[in-house]
Amino acid sequence: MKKFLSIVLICLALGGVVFAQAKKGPTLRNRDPDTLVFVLAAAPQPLDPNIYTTLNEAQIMREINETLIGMKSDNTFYPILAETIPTIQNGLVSKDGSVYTIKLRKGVKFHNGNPFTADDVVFSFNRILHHPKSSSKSMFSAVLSVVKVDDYTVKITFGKLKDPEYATVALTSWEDRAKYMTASPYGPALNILAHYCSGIEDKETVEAAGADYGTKIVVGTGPYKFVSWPNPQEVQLTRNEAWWGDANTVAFKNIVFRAMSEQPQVNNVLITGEVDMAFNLSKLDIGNLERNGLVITTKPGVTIWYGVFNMNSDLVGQKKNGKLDLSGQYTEGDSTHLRRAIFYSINPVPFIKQVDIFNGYAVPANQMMQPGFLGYVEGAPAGTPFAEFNEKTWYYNKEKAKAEFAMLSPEFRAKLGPESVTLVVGNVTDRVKIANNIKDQVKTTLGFDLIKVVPMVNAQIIQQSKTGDGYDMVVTAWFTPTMDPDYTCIIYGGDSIGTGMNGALYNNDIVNKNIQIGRYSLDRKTREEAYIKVQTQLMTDKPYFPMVYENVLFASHPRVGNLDQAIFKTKLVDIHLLTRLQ
Amino acid sequence: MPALFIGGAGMLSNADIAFVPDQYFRKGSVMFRYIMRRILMLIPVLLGVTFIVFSLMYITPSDPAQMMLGANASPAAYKQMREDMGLDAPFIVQYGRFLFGYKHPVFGYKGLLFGDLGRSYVSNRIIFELILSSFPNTLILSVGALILALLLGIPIGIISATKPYSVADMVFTVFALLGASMPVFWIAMVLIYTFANNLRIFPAIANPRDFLSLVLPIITLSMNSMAIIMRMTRSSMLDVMQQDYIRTARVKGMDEKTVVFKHALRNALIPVVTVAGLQFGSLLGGAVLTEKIFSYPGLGSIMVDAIFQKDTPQILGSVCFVAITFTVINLAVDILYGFIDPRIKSTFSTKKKLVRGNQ
Amino acid sequence: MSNQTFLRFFKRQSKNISQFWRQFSRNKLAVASLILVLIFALIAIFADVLYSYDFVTSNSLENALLKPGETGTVYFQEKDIEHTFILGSDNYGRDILGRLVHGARISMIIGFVTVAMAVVIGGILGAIAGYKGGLFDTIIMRLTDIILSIPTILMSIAIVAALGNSFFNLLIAISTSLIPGYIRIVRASIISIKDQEYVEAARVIGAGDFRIVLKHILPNITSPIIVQSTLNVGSSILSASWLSFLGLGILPPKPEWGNMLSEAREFIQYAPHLLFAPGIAILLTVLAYNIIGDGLRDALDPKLRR
Amino acid sequence: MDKILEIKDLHVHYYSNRRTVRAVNNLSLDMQRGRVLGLVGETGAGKTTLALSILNMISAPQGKIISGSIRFDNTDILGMSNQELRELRGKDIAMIFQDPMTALNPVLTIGEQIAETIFKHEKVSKAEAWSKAEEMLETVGIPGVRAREYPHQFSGGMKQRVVIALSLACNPRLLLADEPTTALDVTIQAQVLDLMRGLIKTNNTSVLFITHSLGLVVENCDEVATMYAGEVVEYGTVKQVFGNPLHPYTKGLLGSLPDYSEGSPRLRPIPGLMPDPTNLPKGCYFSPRCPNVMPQCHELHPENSSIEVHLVKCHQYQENLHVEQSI
Repeated sequence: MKKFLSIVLICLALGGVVFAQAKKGPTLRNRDPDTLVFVLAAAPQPLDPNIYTTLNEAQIMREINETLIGMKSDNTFYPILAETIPTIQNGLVSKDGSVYTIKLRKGVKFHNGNPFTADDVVFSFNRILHHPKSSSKSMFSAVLSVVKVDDYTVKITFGKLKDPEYATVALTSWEDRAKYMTASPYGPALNILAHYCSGIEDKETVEAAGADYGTKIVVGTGPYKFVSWPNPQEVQLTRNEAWWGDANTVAFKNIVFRAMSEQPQVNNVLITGEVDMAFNLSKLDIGNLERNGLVITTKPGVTIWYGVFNMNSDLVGQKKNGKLDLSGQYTEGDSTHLRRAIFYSINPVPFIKQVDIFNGYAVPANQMMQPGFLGYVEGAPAGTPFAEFNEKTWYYNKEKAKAEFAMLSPEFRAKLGPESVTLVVGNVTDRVKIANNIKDQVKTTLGFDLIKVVPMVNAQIIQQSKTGDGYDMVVTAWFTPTMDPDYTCIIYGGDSIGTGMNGALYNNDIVNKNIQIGRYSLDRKTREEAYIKVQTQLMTDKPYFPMVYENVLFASHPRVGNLDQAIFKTKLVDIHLLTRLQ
Repeated sequence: MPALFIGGAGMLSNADIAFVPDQYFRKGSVMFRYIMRRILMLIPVLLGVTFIVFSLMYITPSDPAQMMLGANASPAAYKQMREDMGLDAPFIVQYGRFLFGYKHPVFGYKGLLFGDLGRSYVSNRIIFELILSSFPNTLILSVGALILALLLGIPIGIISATKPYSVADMVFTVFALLGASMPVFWIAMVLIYTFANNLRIFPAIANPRDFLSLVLPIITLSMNSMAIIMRMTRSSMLDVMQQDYIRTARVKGMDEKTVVFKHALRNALIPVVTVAGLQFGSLLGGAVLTEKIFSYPGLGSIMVDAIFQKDTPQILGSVCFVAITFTVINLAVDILYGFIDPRIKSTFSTKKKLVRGNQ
Repeated sequence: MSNQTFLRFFKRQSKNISQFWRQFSRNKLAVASLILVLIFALIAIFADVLYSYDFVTSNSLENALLKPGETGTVYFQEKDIEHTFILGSDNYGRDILGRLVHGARISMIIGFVTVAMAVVIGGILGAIAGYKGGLFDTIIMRLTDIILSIPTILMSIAIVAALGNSFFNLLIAISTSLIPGYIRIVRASIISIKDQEYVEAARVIGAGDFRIVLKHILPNITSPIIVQSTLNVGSSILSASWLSFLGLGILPPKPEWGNMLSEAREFIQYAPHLLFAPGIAILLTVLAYNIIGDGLRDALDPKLRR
Repeated sequence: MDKILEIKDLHVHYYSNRRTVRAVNNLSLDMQRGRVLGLVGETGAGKTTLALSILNMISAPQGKIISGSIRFDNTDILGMSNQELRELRGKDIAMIFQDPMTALNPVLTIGEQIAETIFKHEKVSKAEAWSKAEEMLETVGIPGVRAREYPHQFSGGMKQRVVIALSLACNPRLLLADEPTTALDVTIQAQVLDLMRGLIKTNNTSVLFITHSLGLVVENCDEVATMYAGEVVEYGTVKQVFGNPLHPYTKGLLGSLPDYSEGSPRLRPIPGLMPDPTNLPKGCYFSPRCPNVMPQCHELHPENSSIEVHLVKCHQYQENLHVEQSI
């Protein structure tokens, strides 16, 4: 019995140790103070900006490879490798708005000492557009040609397909582009030139390195240079003392990027001070991070969480005699009513508050466009479909939902069994949680368990979205790295049916026409009007339900400063802008 | 390794021994032939492994072509990419390419039979290079865990066996089994929370170059093996302590320490060696979760990522590598076994008795 | 005839049972574990009586993250109910105790079904390999080697990733890795027994294969299979939990201990009670099965019998 | 003659699951120095338990010596400390087990196993112990060079020779031979026994020779004791017991031996089985099987009756000590 008691005591003591709270802030124990440790959400792909595009390597590459034009955190452009921002006013953009003449900064050298010239620019754009592995082809598809004028001048011409039919042709060379495209002004031209994928690479090095470029050999002109990549989860950079900018303003001598996929673990290592900065935290316990002395930075982001109603679905779609019917004026059938019933049953505000989903770091979305972008409709102006929107309850309206549900024909109603509407969602915890919340809200509002949540691998969702088979609804998110509305329009443009991005198979001529206007015009006013028309039409047809705009959220070690300038809405950080406070 | 091997280990090991040929060690050449036979036997096994893994990967709904293209790729570009990657070919053609090679300027490789699977779809690194660079890290973790498991498991097993059903036995059994009864990630979380967050003794990120940071992952990983080794030691020890030669030793007037450590332990450890070998194999494959939690750069996390990303060449290469390692370790254990146990010849010539004896 | 053979088989077994029980009950820990498992089994069987399934799977966000013992108002089936959350509530305001109770059912199903599948498939394959020998044996044993050379975790991940995330696929994934163990046990026993004189004798007097298997081989393999199965029930429950950790297990809102634990891991600092309830449930169950398995092994192993 | 071993009123019980196995009951037995005492009885009569009790090796918690005394050369074995016992075992009292196949540790060389005993009990260096071990092997007819071999490299008879060498390595005063030849085939048996006899003679070792073979007793022993259900029911010289068996059980044992003399009746086995040691009958333990059973046999447990040095535990002789003379 004594033995037994002693065991119990040992257990209690162990338990005590587990919950012993030692309130210490993050330290720098065993760590080089000159090194900034930055957490990435997953192992980065090769550091080859022309080819790889995910956020993880983008964060690293933007410190190594510079773009011609940059965008500040307030969305204004500034020249990096270009000497000036080309505009029609300064004559560097042709009158028709299609040709951009870029004067390159002189005296810039790559990390290995090679000079930066127009050849490198032409080479880089060629890789973006024509390398078989390139993943940013579509983002840069409006580039018609990039031509070297002299060593320090290039001409970039934008354009569009001569005929939309040519969309089925894969353009694999400049010749193809010249053959199938015609010059045209391009609205987001500066945005894509400022996008990290157009980071300029050294032609000579890339050609010599072959397939090893990006993993073993990485060269750029930026403030940091590549040191080593000892394992897939860790990349080390060091300050480029020969940077054309002022290397003395770069506060941290070294950067270590570490991939960590376990979010609770990210919080742990932030608290212990093993890392300096992270965005893929567990949002749940931000309070605990703050109590432990970490600095939380949050700002509105460019991620929109939204739901999709499949227009091709018999239950919630918009079909007439078996064909899509979205010509602007459509007959309201049973599926229209059910779609609206579901729409009005949803209320994203609770999941914004919910600690394990957004935990308050998001705002309700009133439309399918991110705030601050051209064409974004502020608030809930009367006389528009946005008038129903309310910051507190979103578009949620129990009476309306029930009324729409009551309008269903008895035959249609009889067809609806429990869990008959399939809601497909990416196989990621957060998304499944949101989908389950929606299921629950519809059940509570309509008093009928209508929705079945089916988690799927993302690729499978994209595959099904190409044809619109096998699902009625999708919950997903969109992220606009170019900071231009045109890129958000991909998700509802008729021309992206078949790419899997337009999961609703929404194909409304008014919308399509205005997207085209916005895309191929340089005039702000024209573009803005076009995009407002797009949004108004979208919220009338309701093929989508915008849920929330997710904030960008960073936690950082108290020694890291100038966070507001350095952190972007795109979740990227200009690490060379950070300062050291301790 | 997760708990899947618990308990089975003892039985598996003996069944394993049973197919060792009778003439083991009788002549040097027999031994050599035996090793050659085991290596030859590896070939159908490896082919089977690749076939099963390839089939599983083939039906996995992920799409590397889509992933490579990024968002909003035009259908034309997508079709082009699938063609380039060879993903549009029928199943058997694709499998054949993995074995015998695929010709393409960007995605081509010589084939598994020629030791080249090209580059990973995701990381664009040469597959075997990545495996070879990350394998030592996993090895460090596994060897550390095995050593810890042996250091703790064997003494606890001995103590439990010398006093079976006593309070000490029960306490030790429960403590050892606790480790094997908790989900690995839970152990890891509690360890991190306690020792990294609150006590600040060990870091929460593991790094192969820093011994201190390896402590928590090694403890986490070794829990399960420790329980298995402890139980194997205990039951083997219990068995041995019943043997006549132990009584002989006592009758000779040997003190209890000599009886336990000289006479009993040496016999009891023979099956433990086999189990330790099997455990080592499973630790190598089983470091996956530990690596993931401690964001440790090992082969395990590469393999899991490869499965999720449908990085078929990477996963095929890695699994083959692990299978070969696993076989080599088992072979080494079998050979080692012969050196430890002088009876090996007679044991194998009466293999039926051995198998029956263990049921 | 077969009926009679069965009867005789069980008669003989029942004689052994009292002897076995005497041996087993010496291990107090194992007896305690057995009682615990039986209690959990009862809870699993009567889960619906204790808590309604709809209740434990419906969200009620206003009651989210209540501490153990707190009371809240739940809107359930069109009316408000006063409810005391004995073990608190999770991030969706669902009763943790209720979810544990229903989780017990799912965990038990996972444990037993995976093992049953593995025993049947492994047993049949092992019997064919051992009894028929020759080509059958070679093929089946190579298959076993193949499965054993793929790390268990990866095999399970790959199966779930390939077949999709469903309850049945989870069962397949877990039980695949258990099968080789049974093939080997059964095969080894059969090989060791089939040439024994008494089996030869039985064959000489014209006993059929079925009868031989039932009368001579089955009794010899039941003990190791029972031991192995008991241990595997625990390990299956664990496997399900780490598959949940990787996002491949049973998905919420279905209450399964593994996914409860996996979801709760974010709450270790914020609401530890979320983490401890399912953690301890898994721990106790798996521990109990392991101890029972060890106890069975000791009790069924004639070598250790005194 | 002086007694090397005196056992008085020994009770040994084993426990399993609330049941008590009464393995040795009220056993008294004396052994003379330099003599060979045969102990015969059926399997389960408690012979091996007795031998282990003499070494005080009944291990708790399963078994326990309840009462009685065992005096070896006038020292009380049961009162000895563990340390004293370890010095006694192997040196003063050695034991040979039934099965040579399992009595030797398979992972140690036989030389090691013998030398270890010598090193433990005699003040010699390891090298001396080793050479003495080789000598011992030579004595039992095994070349000394084979000391470096492992038990599995020897045949059964050779192993038993090794065991004998092992047990006689320290010149014990008392040797407990527990069915030393049962596991061997007949020709080997004879060789091993010859060897044992010779060694015992030269060393003047007293031997407790446990067997169930009456033939071996006649050949090898000076005295004989018959054991039944944990007690000695008859004791005397070989001549006395075999020439004139008194106890019905001994008679039965002798009767169950095949007799090849002409006109002898057929083999007569003793009917019935040994009583359950957890549930011994009241009165005489042999009463359920006894052909000459009397009413008091079921009630009273018989005491020793002595006819000179010929002891017997039977009511027949207690009633009338002279009855046997009339038989």
